[in-house]
Amino acid sequence: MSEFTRRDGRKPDELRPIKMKVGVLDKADGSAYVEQGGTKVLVAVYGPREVHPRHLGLPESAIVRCRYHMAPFSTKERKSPTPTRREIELSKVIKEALASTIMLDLYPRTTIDIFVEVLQADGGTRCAGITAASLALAHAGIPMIDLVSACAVGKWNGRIIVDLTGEEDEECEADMPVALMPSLERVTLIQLNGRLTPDEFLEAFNLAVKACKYIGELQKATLRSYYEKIKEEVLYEQ
Amino acid sequence: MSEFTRRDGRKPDELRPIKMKVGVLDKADGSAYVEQGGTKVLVAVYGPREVHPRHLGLPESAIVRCRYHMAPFSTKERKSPTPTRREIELSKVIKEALASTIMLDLYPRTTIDIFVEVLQADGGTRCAGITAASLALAHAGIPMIDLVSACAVGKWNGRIIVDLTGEEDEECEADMPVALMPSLERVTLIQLNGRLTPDEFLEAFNLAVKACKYIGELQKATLRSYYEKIKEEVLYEQ
Amino acid sequence: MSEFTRRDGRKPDELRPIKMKVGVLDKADGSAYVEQGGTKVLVAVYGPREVHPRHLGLPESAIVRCRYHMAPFSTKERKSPTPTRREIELSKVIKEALASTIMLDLYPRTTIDIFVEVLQADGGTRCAGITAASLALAHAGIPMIDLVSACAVGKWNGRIIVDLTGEEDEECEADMPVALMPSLERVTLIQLNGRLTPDEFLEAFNLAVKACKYIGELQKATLRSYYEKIKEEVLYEQ
Amino acid sequence: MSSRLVIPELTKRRIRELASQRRRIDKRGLAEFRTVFIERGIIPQADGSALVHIGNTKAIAGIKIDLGQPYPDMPNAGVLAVNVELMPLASPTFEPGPPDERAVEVARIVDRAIREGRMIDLEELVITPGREVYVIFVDTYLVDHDGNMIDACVLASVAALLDATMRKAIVSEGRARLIDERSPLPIRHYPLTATICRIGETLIVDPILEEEETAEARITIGFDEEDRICMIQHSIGMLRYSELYQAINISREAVSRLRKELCKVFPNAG
Amino acid sequence: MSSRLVIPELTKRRIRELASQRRRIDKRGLAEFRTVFIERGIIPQADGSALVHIGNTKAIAGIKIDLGQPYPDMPNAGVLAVNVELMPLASPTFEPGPPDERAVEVARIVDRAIREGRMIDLEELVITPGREVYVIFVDTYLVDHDGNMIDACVLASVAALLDATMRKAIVSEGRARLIDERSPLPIRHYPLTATICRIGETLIVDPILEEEETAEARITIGFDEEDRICMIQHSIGMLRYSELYQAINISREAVSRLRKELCKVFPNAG
Amino acid sequence: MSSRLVIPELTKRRIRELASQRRRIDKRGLAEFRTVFIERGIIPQADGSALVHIGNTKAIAGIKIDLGQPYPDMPNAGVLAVNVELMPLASPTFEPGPPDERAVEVARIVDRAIREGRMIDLEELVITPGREVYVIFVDTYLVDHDGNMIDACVLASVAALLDATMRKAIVSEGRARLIDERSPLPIRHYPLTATICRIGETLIVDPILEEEETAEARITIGFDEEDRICMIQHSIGMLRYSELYQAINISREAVSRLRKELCKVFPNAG
Repeated sequence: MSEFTRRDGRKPDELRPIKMKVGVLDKADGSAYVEQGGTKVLVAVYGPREVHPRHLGLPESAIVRCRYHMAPFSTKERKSPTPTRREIELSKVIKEALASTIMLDLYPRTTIDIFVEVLQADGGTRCAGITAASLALAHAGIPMIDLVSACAVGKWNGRIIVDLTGEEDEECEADMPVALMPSLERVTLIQLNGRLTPDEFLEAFNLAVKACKYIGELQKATLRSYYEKIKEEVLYEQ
Repeated sequence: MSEFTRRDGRKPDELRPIKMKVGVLDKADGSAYVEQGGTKVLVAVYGPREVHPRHLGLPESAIVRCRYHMAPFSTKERKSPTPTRREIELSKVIKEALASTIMLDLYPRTTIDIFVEVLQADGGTRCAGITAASLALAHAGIPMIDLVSACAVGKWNGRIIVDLTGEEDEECEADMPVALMPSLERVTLIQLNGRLTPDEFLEAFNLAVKACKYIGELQKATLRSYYEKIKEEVLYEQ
Repeated sequence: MSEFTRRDGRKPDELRPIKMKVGVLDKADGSAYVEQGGTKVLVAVYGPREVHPRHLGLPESAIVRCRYHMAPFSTKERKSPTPTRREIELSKVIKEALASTIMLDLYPRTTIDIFVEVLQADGGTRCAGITAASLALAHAGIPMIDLVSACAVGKWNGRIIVDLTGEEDEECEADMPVALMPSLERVTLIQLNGRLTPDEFLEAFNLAVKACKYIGELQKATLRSYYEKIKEEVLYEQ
Repeated sequence: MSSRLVIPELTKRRIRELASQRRRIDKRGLAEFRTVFIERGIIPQADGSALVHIGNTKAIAGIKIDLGQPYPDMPNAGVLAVNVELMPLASPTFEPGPPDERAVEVARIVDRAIREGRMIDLEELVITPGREVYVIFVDTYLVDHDGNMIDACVLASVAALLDATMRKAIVSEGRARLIDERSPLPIRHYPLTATICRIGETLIVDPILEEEETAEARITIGFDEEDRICMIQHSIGMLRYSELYQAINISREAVSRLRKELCKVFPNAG
Repeated sequence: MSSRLVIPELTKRRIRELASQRRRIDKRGLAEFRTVFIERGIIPQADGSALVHIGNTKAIAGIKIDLGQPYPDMPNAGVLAVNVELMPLASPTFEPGPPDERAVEVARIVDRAIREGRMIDLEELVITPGREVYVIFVDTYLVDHDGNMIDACVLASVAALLDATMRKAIVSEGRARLIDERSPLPIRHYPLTATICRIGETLIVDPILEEEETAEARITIGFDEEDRICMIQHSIGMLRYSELYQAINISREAVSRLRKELCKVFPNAG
Repeated sequence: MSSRLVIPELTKRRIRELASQRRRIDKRGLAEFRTVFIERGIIPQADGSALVHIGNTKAIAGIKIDLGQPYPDMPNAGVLAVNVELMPLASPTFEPGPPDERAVEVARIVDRAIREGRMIDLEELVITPGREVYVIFVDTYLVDHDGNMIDACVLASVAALLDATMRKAIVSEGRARLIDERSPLPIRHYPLTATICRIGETLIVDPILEEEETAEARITIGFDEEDRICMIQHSIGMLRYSELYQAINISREAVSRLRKELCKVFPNAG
């Protein structure tokens, strides 16, 4: 892998710098902000709260709703604020990727609303959105079986690489976003755009597992330091 | 009438070949498929079933809703799937043409939903839709005072003709879709686009009556053979 | 002020001819028609009536809803009938300008709906709409603390003027619609488009107060003669 | 969808009883229109306009004429665009928002009466074939709804078109612009409609709201000034064949009386 | 949003029990598709069309090919526009209106299978680079929904494209027009998909409606005729890593059996 | 329509009592803004951007500058397009979907403050008169709503415009294209607003959410750097004439203090 370099000088299995923060919004029940290279995503979680209209509620479990949305200024060309088919699809797959990790039967007849806002898009926005949304759910105190960590892998110039930039995404032969619960070894999202042989698929998936593990550690550290800071503040106030 | 010929060689009072089938869909409560020349229409009926939202229901009768829709590939130029004003109007007149024949007071607070999908349009789609919808209602076991049979008549090249093709429809001086209950001698739909003298109107209407009678016989034969086939299957299974 | 003349020959503080009528519609609970120069506005009021959907109702007061709408033929270029952002904003500010004058707590869980239709637009449509809507509310018998009278003022060619025409509105340096309850000396609407020094603002506001007082007198006279005519009719019938 | 008006059962019964005696609740003749009022030019800023009353039912139509492109499949014809709105002003059952199925039906009826009745010679409205034509916008607003909105909207639209003038187009460098010289539209025919309801076995013309809600069937029939049928819309319910024939005859007479009212304002219209 | 179908708890339990014994309620093998039926050319007026059944699930696809502009960022490629509608005919849970999130998801899957599977050589569809290209509209309608709508819609779309012909374009004076001479589309690959559900620890192919509603996870995997993976969509639930690997293998075999059915109608498709 | 927030009656009463003593629940002075934070350039990919906090209320604005056509009636002016969204992130009462009347009102206020306050010399943004101009998109997002969204959105929009640069346009063969050389926008004035609520007889600046819900009247007044009034929006309730005069004076002072904060980031803005 040593000779091969990517446009931004990274090695095939090298992630971009990642920044994570929770509790960034005042009014939301949970919130998080994730930066992965040039990709910047802000997530708010509201709920569990009453469903409107009521008939959408389920008698034995909460429902999860999700809106993935790109700000008009997030893309190279200005994006119209009206949701595209891509945004509608991603809202659905992000919802599904997270819903199966939440203990929904604890909150019958309620909704958990997840708002993923892409502030700047430079590849991997749905993955950064899932990573951030999982943090925001944790911050909202919603019981989950585990954190979800997500990262895209892909094939670019014949090589399997991790964490594609927007430019790599446009040029690549295949792009495969993956979301995992790393410690439970469960996939909660996998999509493939492009073509891979079964062997390439395995190589790519293993690379995604490695990346998600790393991201999962960052998520845990972020939550840990957030709660320690709060503990300090509480102690200080006392 | 002998010298006059139409583009497709038919006589003025000659219908195109007609094919009818009921029970073509598995999930619908009633369904039918009608081909009249190049016009192909698929109809499903759901109901009587609960109305949503509930306040639309009537305390003393069922309501009827209808969607007449043309598939994007049904027309010469691709048609946008968004309903046009023509489709909205035809949905309403088809609904009215059928509603007065259904015993609505048997099913208070429910809805009967009729979906008319035009798969290929070659003239007379609303009439084929009504003919098919009446079959589908019968197939769904919804009590009606009689079957409705429909056919367009018109004036083309100065002559009153029956069952216009799409091409004739574009060129004609007048186009008059008619829906009847032939044995009860009741009109349930009549529209006129174009100009007719009162005498021409009478001639055209009489031609429509004749055509609808014929179509009514086909409808009855179709239902009869459908139920006979079912009876055979039941007997066979026994 | 004597030398300065406006395009239509008016003096800076001169209003255009005003025509007012109430009870112009049969089905509405209250209605009024106001002409101010070339501006023609028709208003209907429905209510207090039940709110749909019900959850919009308030337990301790009526709600007010308003639609300000321009007819497609009301403007120089045909206007699409779809509401523009301007119409949405004006609907809101007209609603607010009137809501605070209505005794809403008398009618909990109901709505009062105000429909302002601009038939011809020649400047000052929102003000004529408020003037007419206040008349229509009175005609509907809805208790208010006072009538609202409205008129625009502005700065045109360096001078503060009253009741701008459409042409003056386009050319002016500032345009300031004002709605008042003249006898109670309360402002219920003020907006400014354009720039004014604080001194110019005071001059303009005082001019608006003067104009609104005059309009208020017209409103009262209109209502008075309407009810006298009704009284006469009643006596006549007896 | 808008809510429906509730007419007291008592009123309906009364209307039915009267109908069985060939009488009406407002004492009109069965084939009689209510008082018709037509005022032209009420929106001076529009290219044409009219306000009409049929009894308490009121409609306003405004015409705007612009330059535009022809439809690709009709390069040699001007464009006619009819829009009807059932204003929330007009009835407690009308709601703001995009036209519902009733408004769409009325718009399509007005459009067909004008278009299929050949009211305007659209071929006269071509400036450069396939490239530039006049576009006539007919915007018709029902502002007070006391029954028979179709005839009111057709009448208002026709009157506004008769009132309308269009600016002359000057073509220079292949592009047209409109100058202030004005001429009337190329009017060829004068379509009008009469709406008939069946209550029991009785047919009545120009139903008021209460009659409309009581009726079992409704049909609108249009005629031009030469008594040709130029539009039929059977909106609701069923009719015997004989009732249909009867409706044609009744509506023809009703339209010719309505035409007299139109001719008071537009003497050519008959 | 459309309402959800309610499957009796008893049926679900039965399906789960059977799955734990590696059996199915309709007695199929775990990796077996239902009976597949493919009819091409059912809409002669379209440029291509197909009706497919997978068991009781039915989809119709129609192709329309027009001239149009390329996307500004892809001046050297024709345009492919895929639209999927879950017709209200097909299920009591589908409602009229703009495509909901399920329909959008299926459309995006069909689009990706065709586009990323390189089914059509879009560069062959350019007439004048950056100016005029062929636009291929794929309109796919689910008309009867008994589970596994994704595979049915992909199969119908692919079959309709294989059935399609395009008219030749003649360029004169810089503008193209289409003449009546026809040729097939520039087809390069033949993507197909198989959808797998996990019920308990058992993976099954081509779920019927009741299985779909019982399943804990669902994934769709597409392959081209050279067994390259060309599309994955994990729609619902979670999978162990080992289950994911297993799903890849099962779906590959299922697709190659489905391909045999396609080849009966389109012999080149394998 | 979004649901309304319910503020406990107790809190409202407390706010009213304090107001009658000319005090506030968060101990601020009556004419005092909360802590203001301004960060420019937070979206490097945009042509300009800013994040602002006014207390807990947060807004992000991003600027995109493209080439486009001028409005037909303004051939000699660039185009300014302002869009404000009240993100569902920002409050439990905001819902996804097209901007509601509140969002539209704020967008129109931001637009008028910038346009009527002559912030940008739009005539400098013309490339080919009547044909090609710069189009400035201002997209402003309220992301956390703790009261006074108007001032936060105006401040964010103004800051993002001050942060923005535009690419140079090169015209060749009658068509412009943008190159990488950048220059600031032609800024002429620096409008800012202060929002005032009346609670009882007391006027307060920069209301928090609880104060806003308690207030009987609200008015927003904008000033440019020369203390000219450049925008007034009376949003709710009624004011005595004297209160209106007082509001003008209070807001002028509040704006000049807010301007000091803006000048810390953009030294020219005062």
